[in-house]
Amino acid sequence: MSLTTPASKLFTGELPLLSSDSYGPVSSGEDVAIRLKTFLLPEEAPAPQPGQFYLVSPFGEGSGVTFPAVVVHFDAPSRHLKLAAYSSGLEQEDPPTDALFFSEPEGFEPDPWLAGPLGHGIVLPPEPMPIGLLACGPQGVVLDGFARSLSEDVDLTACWVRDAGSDEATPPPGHPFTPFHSTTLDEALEELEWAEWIAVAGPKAFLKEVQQRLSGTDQVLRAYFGSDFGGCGVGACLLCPVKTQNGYARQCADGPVFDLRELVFE
Amino acid sequence: MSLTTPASKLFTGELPLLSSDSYGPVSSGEDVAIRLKTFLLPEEAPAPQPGQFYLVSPFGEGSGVTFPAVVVHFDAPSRHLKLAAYSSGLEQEDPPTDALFFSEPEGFEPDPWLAGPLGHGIVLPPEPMPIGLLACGPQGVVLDGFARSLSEDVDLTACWVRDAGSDEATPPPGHPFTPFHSTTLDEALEELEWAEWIAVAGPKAFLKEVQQRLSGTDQVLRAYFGSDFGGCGVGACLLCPVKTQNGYARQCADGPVFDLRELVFE
Amino acid sequence: MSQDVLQQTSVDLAVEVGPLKLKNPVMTASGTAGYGTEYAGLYDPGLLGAIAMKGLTRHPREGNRPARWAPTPGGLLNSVGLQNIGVEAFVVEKAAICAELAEKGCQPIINLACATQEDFIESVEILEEGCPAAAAYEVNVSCPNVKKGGCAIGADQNALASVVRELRSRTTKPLIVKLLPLVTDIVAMAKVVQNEGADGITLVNTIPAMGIDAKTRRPKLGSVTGGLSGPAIKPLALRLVYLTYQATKMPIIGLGGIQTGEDAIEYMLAGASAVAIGCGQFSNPRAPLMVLEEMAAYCEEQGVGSIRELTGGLILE
Amino acid sequence: MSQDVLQQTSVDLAVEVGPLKLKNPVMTASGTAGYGTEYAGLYDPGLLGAIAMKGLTRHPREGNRPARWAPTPGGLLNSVGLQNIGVEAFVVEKAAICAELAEKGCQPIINLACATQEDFIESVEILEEGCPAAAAYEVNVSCPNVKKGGCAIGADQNALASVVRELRSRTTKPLIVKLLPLVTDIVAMAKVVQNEGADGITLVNTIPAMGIDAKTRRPKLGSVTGGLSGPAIKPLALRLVYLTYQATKMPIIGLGGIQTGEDAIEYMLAGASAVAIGCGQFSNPRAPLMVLEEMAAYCEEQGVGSIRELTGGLILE
Ligand SMILES: Cc1cc2nc3c(=O)[nH]c(=O)nc-3n(C[C@H](O)[C@H](O)[C@H](O)COP(=O)(O)OP(=O)(O)OC[C@H]3O[C@@H](n4cnc5c(N)ncnc54)[C@H](O)[C@@H]3O)c2cc1C
Ligand SMILES: Cc1cc2nc3c(=O)[nH]c(=O)nc-3n(C[C@H](O)[C@H](O)[C@H](O)COP(=O)(O)OP(=O)(O)OC[C@H]3O[C@@H](n4cnc5c(N)ncnc54)[C@H](O)[C@@H]3O)c2cc1C
Ligand SMILES: Cc1cc2nc3c(=O)[nH]c(=O)nc-3n(C[C@H](O)[C@H](O)[C@H](O)COP(=O)(O)O)c2cc1C
Ligand SMILES: Cc1cc2nc3c(=O)[nH]c(=O)nc-3n(C[C@H](O)[C@H](O)[C@H](O)COP(=O)(O)O)c2cc1C
Ligand code: FES
Ligand code: FES
Repeated sequence: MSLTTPASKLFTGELPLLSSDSYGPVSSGEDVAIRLKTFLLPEEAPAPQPGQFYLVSPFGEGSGVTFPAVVVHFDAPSRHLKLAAYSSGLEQEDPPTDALFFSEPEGFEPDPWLAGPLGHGIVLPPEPMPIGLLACGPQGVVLDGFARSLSEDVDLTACWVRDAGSDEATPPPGHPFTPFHSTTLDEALEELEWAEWIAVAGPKAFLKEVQQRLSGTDQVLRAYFGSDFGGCGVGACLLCPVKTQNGYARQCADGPVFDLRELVFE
Repeated sequence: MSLTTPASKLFTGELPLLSSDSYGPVSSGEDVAIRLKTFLLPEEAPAPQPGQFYLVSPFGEGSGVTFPAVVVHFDAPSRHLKLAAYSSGLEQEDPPTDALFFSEPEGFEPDPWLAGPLGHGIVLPPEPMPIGLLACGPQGVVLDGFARSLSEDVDLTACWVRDAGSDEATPPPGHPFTPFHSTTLDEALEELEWAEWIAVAGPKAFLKEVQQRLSGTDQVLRAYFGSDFGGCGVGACLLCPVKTQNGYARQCADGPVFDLRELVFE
Repeated sequence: MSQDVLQQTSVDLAVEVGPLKLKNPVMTASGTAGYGTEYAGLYDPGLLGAIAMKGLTRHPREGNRPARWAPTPGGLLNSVGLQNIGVEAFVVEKAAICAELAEKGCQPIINLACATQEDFIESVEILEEGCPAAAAYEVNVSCPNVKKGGCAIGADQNALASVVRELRSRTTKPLIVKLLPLVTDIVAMAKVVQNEGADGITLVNTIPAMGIDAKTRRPKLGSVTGGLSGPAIKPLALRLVYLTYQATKMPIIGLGGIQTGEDAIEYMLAGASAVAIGCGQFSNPRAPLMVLEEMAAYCEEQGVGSIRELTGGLILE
Repeated sequence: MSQDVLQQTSVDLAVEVGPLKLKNPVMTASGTAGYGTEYAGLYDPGLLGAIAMKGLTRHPREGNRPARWAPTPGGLLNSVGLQNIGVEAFVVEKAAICAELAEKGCQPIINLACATQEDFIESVEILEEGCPAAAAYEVNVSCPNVKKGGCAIGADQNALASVVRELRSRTTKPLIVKLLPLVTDIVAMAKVVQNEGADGITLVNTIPAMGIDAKTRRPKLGSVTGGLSGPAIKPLALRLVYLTYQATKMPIIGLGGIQTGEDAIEYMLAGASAVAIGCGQFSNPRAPLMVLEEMAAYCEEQGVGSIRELTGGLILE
């Protein structure tokens, strides 16, 4: 570790927002939509990979409201960076400015600020192998975003699991590939038995459940763990702990993608 | 004093803003304009007099940003209430939300909230007599507002005194009556020698100066004292003291208009 | 409107601060609602559970020189310096207000902020005689805005014990002590007053603080230092209420930065039996009523039949 | 850019915290800038006057269970619980960073947050040997986020005196004590460490506090209580710096809620010789540099030739 980390390793700045798109809801029972935003990334910033994460604030630098958004696509020649995040609480009259959110109250002019890329993103295994995606609830957006970045010849099954709080789950519409399953966790795990590598995203209780059910398999399990996120975003403050078998790791610098088998749920 | 104070004595609520007008600057060397705003006052609110004050917040009830604005006109049949206040710091990039201001940054949608009328306003003497108005700096807006409410046959001279920080003072343009003088304090006091009743508004140092210079006359001197204003606006918190010969009085409930001769400047 | 909401609610809003019974848990904080009538033009203060009067001293006080306030991030800095009319004028001019409030079922609480034990004793004697309608005394040993007095007593366990003991022997009315928040061990101070027979505790007063204007290089307050109130201090106050309740189970009036029903509920969960609204009234003069309505709505939503159940209801696993 | 501004300014930015010489008055606060390199991808930390490392203990600590933070009005509530690698791993893994920072003229300050006097002594002995580049020790007796230790020493004049005395006899490096802010008499505590030969004082650490979620009725932090930082506490911290400076004239590192150059200037006027930025970095990771630039600009505007002149420059009439 040395002070000579290249200045381009991290990037932070107010970025022009080129376009914004949204679809959803992605799961019933909640007022959640997926937002896709395209920014113009300056020359000095490093080229991010799909599945990596940026810390995003819709309120500009210094607002204190940030959360990680997944890279869906980066077009190197034009330097267009497309990120995905979800919006919840859109219907609230008084959006919670002290909470992490990415909604757009009426008349709101976003002032996007990005920092990143963060530590580890979702990275496909080096060898081609059968890939599974297992998403639940709004946080599944990261897998949807990731899936949109994959070429169609990747050997992949994606399952969108019903939100615990509702009877039915809606998969993201207009998904660019099939097969895509909206199902229960039991069905999903059956569906994914053939996969050797699975990326999982969902609330803590969901991750825990998946970890337990798959404890007997030797599938590689990559989990997006992104709750209680806050603080510095660069690994300096230890406000974003995630418990692992080796003690607390940092979501921002050591994650937000971890080996699901190493996570400890208390 | 009893709990049975009629509920209509004070009024507070979010009021529809009907129209907004402004002119200025009123004094050079500062970026100050006068704002005239017309609100629709509900039936249950008491009819205010010109020269009385309302507590105004451009940010809605509960914002904590309030200041007194003078009643310029109240049209009883239509219940149109016109208030005047000044705007300073309009050019600041980052308007001071923790300060009292009434400016409108670009794109700002005011959410007007009024409470009042406050304790004592500027009230003409019961008998007709020669009236003088002596204004200095942005706070002189209260006299300008008051003057606009007077009928033209009031026997009146108004003097707008140069701001200490600049060489020249600009009187409010398009003033509805004459004579109106832009001058130095010496000249103004000479001009106002004939007046038996004088209303004065300006910064503390100015009020103090006027008090000293006129200590030998027997003119009635009514002073608008409205600095360090904050707190409850109803006389409950004692955060708005003004020193008088009888101890501290409350700007909001005992003022904001006082007998200038009774004020003590430390 | 508020009156309707409160009459229609199925929630039992009555609470007890030790022997002091309140028809609902919301009061105004001393020093922010004058002598009880100042907001009467806006709503009927008789609707509240209690009104704490402006802090009184044995003799009238002029208060501190301006500026007496400055805004801070999330808070308000003030230094009124206990400007008040003194207990003697109070019994002449304001005892009738206390009686009128009491008749409406709103408990008038007398906040006493004397500088010495003798002053405390004499003041209570005058009030016992001259203001029979007073429902309780709030013994304020924590005003940060006077050169000597209150704070000195509030920081000294012996002096504090002695004041409470003397007052206890002179009144049967509820004695509630408003403790100094800037102490390392709040529980020790609470136990001192509990042992001397105090009926309850008020937490918190404003917390000693100051503001500086970088441009003029001068203090923002005329008295240089002052006290901080408002949402900025709520996290500090909640902890003091929580620790004191856990250790003593004494009845507590919780306050500091309450602006919404949820804020108030947080204080009750931490251990408060009642709550007070201070500077929250400055941005919304009807805040006490709004908070009360929101508390009732919270109870309805959460199926809480009696609001008393919330006291100390924080879930620790 | 920042580098340019700082090279071009005519203001002499050098300051002294007692024997500790800083090329400029801005440092990062312990616990908010890791072990000195975490922000290196964003700017060169060598530009700052000093970096205070994450609080170290004799042995590694896992830290508190999540949630470790919650936003509050104007502030941030945290309870990291001193998660750190321990002094032994520090000298192996991080001593080189200290040397590299020192070479750039940025003083590496070691924050020690031990639970006992023995741990403090052993830790300093290990660091004296293993981290010669350390510029000073910041003795943290005020961490609110551990069950025992720090705070207990910080609240007890004898324990505090004893720790400072023992460390003083074991190092010639500057000893700076980060005092407990939640005390009634900060001056008394400052005098204790002054008498034992401490070179300076840091004010303030986070202030003990808590958050409650009304809906779930649970504490917001995994450890129930935590510490409050950010703009909300600036008025409290300024007063402590002011009182301590007036009474002791000790060198002070001032912090708490600094986000702008003006905030920092306020601390210097109150009596601070240097300032630190803590959670201000979370919303603006380049805040330390920005604050430094704004301080230089303030001095230029106000005709201040050397920034040192501002210390204690509050005008009281
Ligand atoms: C990294 C990160 C990114 C964020 N991004 C955004 C964003 O883009 N937009 C935004 O608005 N907010 C965002 N947030 C804020 C977010 O709303 C909450 O902080 C976060 O969802 C809480 O996570 P949790 O794991 O504690 O959720 P939990 O409290 O565990 O649960 C959240 C949801 O999962 C469901 N659930 C729980 N258990 C199960 C189960 N067993 N099976 C199925 N469903 C279950 C619940 O019904 C609930 O809907 C983000 C937060 C973080 C930490
Ligand atoms: C009641 C009230 C109403 C307010 N209304 C508004 C509003 O509508 N809009 C808004 O933006 N802000 C408003 N404010 C905020 C306002 O900008 C300041 O708080 C207030 O002007 C400071 O008053 P002061 O008497 O202390 O001024 P001072 O600091 O004494 O002086 C203010 C001005 O007067 C000049 N001056 C000083 N001495 C003299 C002298 N001897 N001769 C001539 N000129 C002199 C100074 O150059 C300066 O321009 C209001 C504040 C209050 C208290
Ligand atoms: C302007 C003002 C005056 C106050 N005067 C008194 C007082 O006389 N006696 C007292 O015990 N507390 C006094 N306080 C403290 C309040 O009663 C309350 O404890 C404190 O403000 C915290 O509550 P808040 O954050 O809701 O304002 C005063 C507070 C303010 C803001
Ligand atoms: C996340 C976090 C971790 C901290 N860790 C430490 C620590 O290890 N040692 C210490 O002395 N202070 C620690 N502090 C306190 C800060 O150094 C600083 O004193 C406090 O946060 C006030 O400054 P601020 O308002 O600028 O954040 C920590 C503060 C935060 C927010
Ligand atoms: S947010 Fe600071 S370490 Fe992760
Ligand atoms: S503002 Fe409260 S008494 Fe005037």
